[in-house]
Amino acid sequence: MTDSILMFLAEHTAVAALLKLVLLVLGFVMPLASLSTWAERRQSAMMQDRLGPNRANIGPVKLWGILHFVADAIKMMFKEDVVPAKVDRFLFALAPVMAIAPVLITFAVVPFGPDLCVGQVLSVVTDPTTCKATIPLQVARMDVGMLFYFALASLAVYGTTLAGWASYNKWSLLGGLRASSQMMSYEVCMGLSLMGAFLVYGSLEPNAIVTAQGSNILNWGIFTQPLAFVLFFTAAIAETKRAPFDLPEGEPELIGYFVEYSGMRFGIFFLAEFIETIFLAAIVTTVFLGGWQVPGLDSSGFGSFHLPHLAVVLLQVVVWSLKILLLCWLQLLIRWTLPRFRPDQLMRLGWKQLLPLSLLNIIITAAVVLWRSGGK
Amino acid sequence: MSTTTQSKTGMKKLAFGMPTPDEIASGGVHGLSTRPKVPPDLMSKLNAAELEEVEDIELPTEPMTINMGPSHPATHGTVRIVLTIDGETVRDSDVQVGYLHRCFEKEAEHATYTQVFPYTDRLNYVSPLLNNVGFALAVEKLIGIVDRLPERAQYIRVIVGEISRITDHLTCLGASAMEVGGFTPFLWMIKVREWLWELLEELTGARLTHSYVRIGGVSQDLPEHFIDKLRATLHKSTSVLTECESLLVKNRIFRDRMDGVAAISAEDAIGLGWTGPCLRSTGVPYDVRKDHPYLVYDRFEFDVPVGSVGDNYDRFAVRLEEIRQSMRILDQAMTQIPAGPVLLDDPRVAMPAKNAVYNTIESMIGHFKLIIDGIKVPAGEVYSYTEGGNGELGFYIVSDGTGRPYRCHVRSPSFIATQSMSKLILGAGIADIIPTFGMINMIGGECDR
Amino acid sequence: MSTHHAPSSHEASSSTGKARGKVGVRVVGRPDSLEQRVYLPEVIRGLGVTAKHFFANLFSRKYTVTVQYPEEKVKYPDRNRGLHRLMLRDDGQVRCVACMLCPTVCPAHCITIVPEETGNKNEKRPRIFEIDELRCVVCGLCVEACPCDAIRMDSGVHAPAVDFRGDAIQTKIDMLKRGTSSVATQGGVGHEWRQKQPSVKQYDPPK
Amino acid sequence: MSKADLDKLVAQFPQAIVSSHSNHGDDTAVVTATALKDVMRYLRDSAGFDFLVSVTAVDYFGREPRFEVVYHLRSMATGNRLRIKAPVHEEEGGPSAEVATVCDLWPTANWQEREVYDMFGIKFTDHPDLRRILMYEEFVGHPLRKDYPKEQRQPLIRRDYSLS
Amino acid sequence: MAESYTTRLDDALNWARKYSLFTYPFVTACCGMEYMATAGSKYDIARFGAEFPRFSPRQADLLFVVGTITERQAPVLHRIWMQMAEPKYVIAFGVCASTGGFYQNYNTVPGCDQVVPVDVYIPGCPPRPEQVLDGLILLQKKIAEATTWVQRRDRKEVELAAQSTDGRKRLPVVA
Repeated sequence: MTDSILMFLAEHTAVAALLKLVLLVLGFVMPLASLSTWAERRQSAMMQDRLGPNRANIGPVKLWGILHFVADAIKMMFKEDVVPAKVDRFLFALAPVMAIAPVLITFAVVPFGPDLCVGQVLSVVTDPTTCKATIPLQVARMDVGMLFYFALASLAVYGTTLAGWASYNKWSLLGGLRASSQMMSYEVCMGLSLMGAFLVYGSLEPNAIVTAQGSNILNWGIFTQPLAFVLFFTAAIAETKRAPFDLPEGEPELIGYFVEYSGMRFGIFFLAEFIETIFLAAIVTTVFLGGWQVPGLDSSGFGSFHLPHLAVVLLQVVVWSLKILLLCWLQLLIRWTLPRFRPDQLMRLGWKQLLPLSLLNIIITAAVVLWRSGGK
Repeated sequence: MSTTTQSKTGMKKLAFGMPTPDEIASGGVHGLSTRPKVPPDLMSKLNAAELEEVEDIELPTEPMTINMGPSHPATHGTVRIVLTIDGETVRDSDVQVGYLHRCFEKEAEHATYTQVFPYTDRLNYVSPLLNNVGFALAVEKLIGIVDRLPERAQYIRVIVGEISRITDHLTCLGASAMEVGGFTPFLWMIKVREWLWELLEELTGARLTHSYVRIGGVSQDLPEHFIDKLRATLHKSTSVLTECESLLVKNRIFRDRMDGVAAISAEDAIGLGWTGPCLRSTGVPYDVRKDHPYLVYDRFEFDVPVGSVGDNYDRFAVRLEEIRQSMRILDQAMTQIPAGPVLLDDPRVAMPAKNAVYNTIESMIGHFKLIIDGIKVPAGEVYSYTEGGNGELGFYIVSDGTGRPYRCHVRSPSFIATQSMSKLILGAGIADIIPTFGMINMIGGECDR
Repeated sequence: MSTHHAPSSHEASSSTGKARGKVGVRVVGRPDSLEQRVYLPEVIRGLGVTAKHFFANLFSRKYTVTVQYPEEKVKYPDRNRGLHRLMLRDDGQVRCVACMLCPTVCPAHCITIVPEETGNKNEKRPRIFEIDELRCVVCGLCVEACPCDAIRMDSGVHAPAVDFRGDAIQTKIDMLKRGTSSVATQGGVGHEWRQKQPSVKQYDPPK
Repeated sequence: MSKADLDKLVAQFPQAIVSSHSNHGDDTAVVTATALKDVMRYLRDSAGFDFLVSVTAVDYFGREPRFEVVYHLRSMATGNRLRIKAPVHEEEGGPSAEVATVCDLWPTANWQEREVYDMFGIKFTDHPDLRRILMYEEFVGHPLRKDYPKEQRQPLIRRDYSLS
Repeated sequence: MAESYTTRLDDALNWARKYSLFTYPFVTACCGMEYMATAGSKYDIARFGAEFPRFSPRQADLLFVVGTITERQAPVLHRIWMQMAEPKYVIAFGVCASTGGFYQNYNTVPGCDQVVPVDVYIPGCPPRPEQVLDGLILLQKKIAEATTWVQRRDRKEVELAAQSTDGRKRLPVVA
């Protein structure tokens, strides 16, 4: 029964992709994004020696304050949706969608697990290439995966810029301008810093990069490309517009490009930011932390300790989630520790410091790759 | 650039969809009619090189007038800054204060000298006890009892004043840290402030608006174990301060935000009437506590921290160091404090003891006279100055011999410092306004009075 | 931080008699090292400090200072100025003799007293004694001014938040409920009243 | 601070100084409003009083001249202080109804003089930007004058929410 | 039947609104120091889900009027209240915001309820954080009991009229 369903899915990739997308987005990303709003509140509270939200209750159930984000969501949905006079109504409505859609779409290229061998889920699989049919645990596997990501990520900038422009508010316009200049500048650096990893692993396809990293932890991107890891992580945080790069928002300065948005439209911007952090964590995991790879775990199990295929896959998916959680935690830690940059300093950092460094990284990587391949 | 100039220079090459200069001038384009007009005198403010640059560019940029405040998250008090910006560069600004004008001076004319104390609490509401002390010293100077103040009262005034100074600087530093994005150090500093407030509450009965000092001394003696608790609290606070320092002073991002921003020379600062930490940041070691030692400040050893550049970082570091120096003063004051009365024993200024009021008719009559008529202060005028949280806090009091001040003027350091904001932020970015404003530490109550 | 003592030019004597002391000047440092210049080491150190707080608070609440207010309460110090209360005589009558000192001294004019005759021609008593807590600035001058220990603010409770402006008015009855008898013929039991009168009605905040 | 400075000033401007005293240790010189600018310039440039501490005014209602503008000066070098007072009449056009600004000598006087103008209605000639500072433009009258009632409000908006 | 559904929905909504109060701190004066203290680590207003200060009135639910409102400030406050999206609540924080306190003079508004409708008044000058939290709990209680915003306003006036005869002194309700 299970096998036939899996077989059906392996054959009808479109259905499978839809299913995976639903699973990934509704089952993982959205809950995690909502939870991370809670985590942010609780974690920042812990860092600041306080307790954070803990009082919302349904009857005796309090769940350490998790219910607060439920309350936030319900409240926002039913809050009055103010559309100020003189705004460009179409763009004003379009902007939140433009902000959230690209980030959700880009999850399509993120591999969240190895290929599932259809028909052998309960037995030990030593060589996954011998499977007769596989379901990749990745929504869309395309050769230009990372380029796809960059293309879509650069679309996200329209959301913020449009929001700033359409709001008919000078502060939001300034915020939108800051956002567009910041995101465009840092995209360059992001792309270039990943170039080294592409050279090392010889592919643009995320799953191929993960597979190439293998279960040997020393072969992971963070060790083969340590400089690129720091550069990419920095640039990508800048791309998510979170502190210390939250200039478009810059709470005490500009208040943000979404200053005129209320209710759920604001909620979407709010959520998009958190989804972006998760997505950033997913990309960093894929390229630098071995994706779904578990140290020492091959497709047959830990060395001579064999595990059924399903257990291996599950373990890998769980470890993948844990890596993402860790990175989200790290981002929150950074967000609540560091002060904010100034726009000109941000540009200086991006163009004059990160960009040359990432070029240097490419040159060094290329030289090493050339040397190791014996000049062939 | 004014719109007329645009059409004169004949810039035809406009991007698609951009309004033409004529349209801008007539306001005919949809959505542009409410655009603020460029201040006509802006052209005269640009120098020749900038003017050329403006005329050379292909796409015309229009300076934008934008309102910062009066309800803006970064303005400590309430202030409105009308900015003319070009991109994010401030070309011109008009700082408007007065949103918190609560008429202290008028209220003081209608209150007895004792009733003024609650009002002084709310002048610089971050360090109320320093204002209390300043006002009390002014009235005492006018009555002529400054030299007869009980020694213990003088020490207590020093102690509470320095605690207040610490809380003032903590709030200022914490708030500026928050405004550049460091929310965590802000809350840690507020935590320390909370410890100090708890101590002050034990002593005075209120957390923030203490109304503790009285003419001729202070209203209550130190409670039991106050000194020990203060010692312990200061000890705890030091470690938190060190942590905050490691997050801010040594952090490159924070330094980038503060270093070299809004620097000012000592001459300019003196011309602008700066005092306190702001003046000291420019390297002038002027501190009223050293310059004109009131109370018992001449008995303590402490240094006056000064800066070298006069930028925001110096103002930050001077305040941070002043917290340490205040702790040093507190240490010495706690060991030196003698026993004795805390209120001058003079029926003309000090209320009689409660027991005496309850049981003797003379005290009862004196009590009634003091409450209903107030303290009779001899006619005359006096200017007395102390070191407040933000600088020289002066009270100019004119008395006509009755129990109420005829005129009570406050020389408020923040008011005087705030007027230099326009000068400081000229040419800076919008992002620089916030730390600059934070380090000027404009406190609405004191600035607008 | 480097310290140097600048040559003091401030040695003239002031007219108040106290000599202007030599100014010990300390130039604040501008720490600047390579480590700081490259951002990363200090950033990581900063993260370490906050992470330390995070884990310490997560596992042992080591630094956490939060008081969960409606459930946990901090005891206010004895001198705390809270809600007003009117003290009682031995016979349970209000001590106030309507001498009008407290309305006179109150800078906010929040006290209303309407006196009435008691039958004893030497003194009066308040028929209405009301304090508008929404006007009271908690300065404590009324307590200081009271010549017969009738009004105090040491009830140890704070004024409750209200949703009608009128609810904030404390009437004579309200304040008498919180009052205790003053055992002295004129004075009071002093600041230890709390120990002697444990059964003070505590304000119960809304849950 | 230092009586010598005051004596020197009196000797320098015998006509301009109306009176002087040193009560409570505050050296004070009363200067005619017309001569104020010269005295201030001399004090700043020649006598070393380079720091203008504060500018304020007092309304002696019922007395002629009605107002007194009060300046406090300090010397950064010696720490000496000096108070200069200039009597000002109320009526416009009368003798010394206005007083010259000292903004050009000390930039700090700018806002303080605006405040005096706002609160007392005393005009400062040649002031670059004499507007109200603490009160709003629509405000009529000068609140710190003794004849302005303390509680006379001049609201800017209608208040119709008192019901709730 | 339909009514019971709407009641359930209202309950859920009110529950959500109660625990998700984004505040707009209209901080003008001294009370701001106690506002900081309330938001600070010791009292931690975040426990009630009210820690997000949204400095855009569009996104705020709760307007904290913290400190003295002067005549010059009153139009600003009114405008900010107008910009807020429904449902919106107002807390007058401290005596200056509630009644003007001891500032009874030419430039202070005697209570911000002359400019915006106020739901909860917090006494104290400035209020202790405990008092602020009391006020917040009271507001939460009011939100939980309310059916809709408009009905709540009406009910308040009815109650006010009914209670004005119970012998206790009431402030005049008409300006």
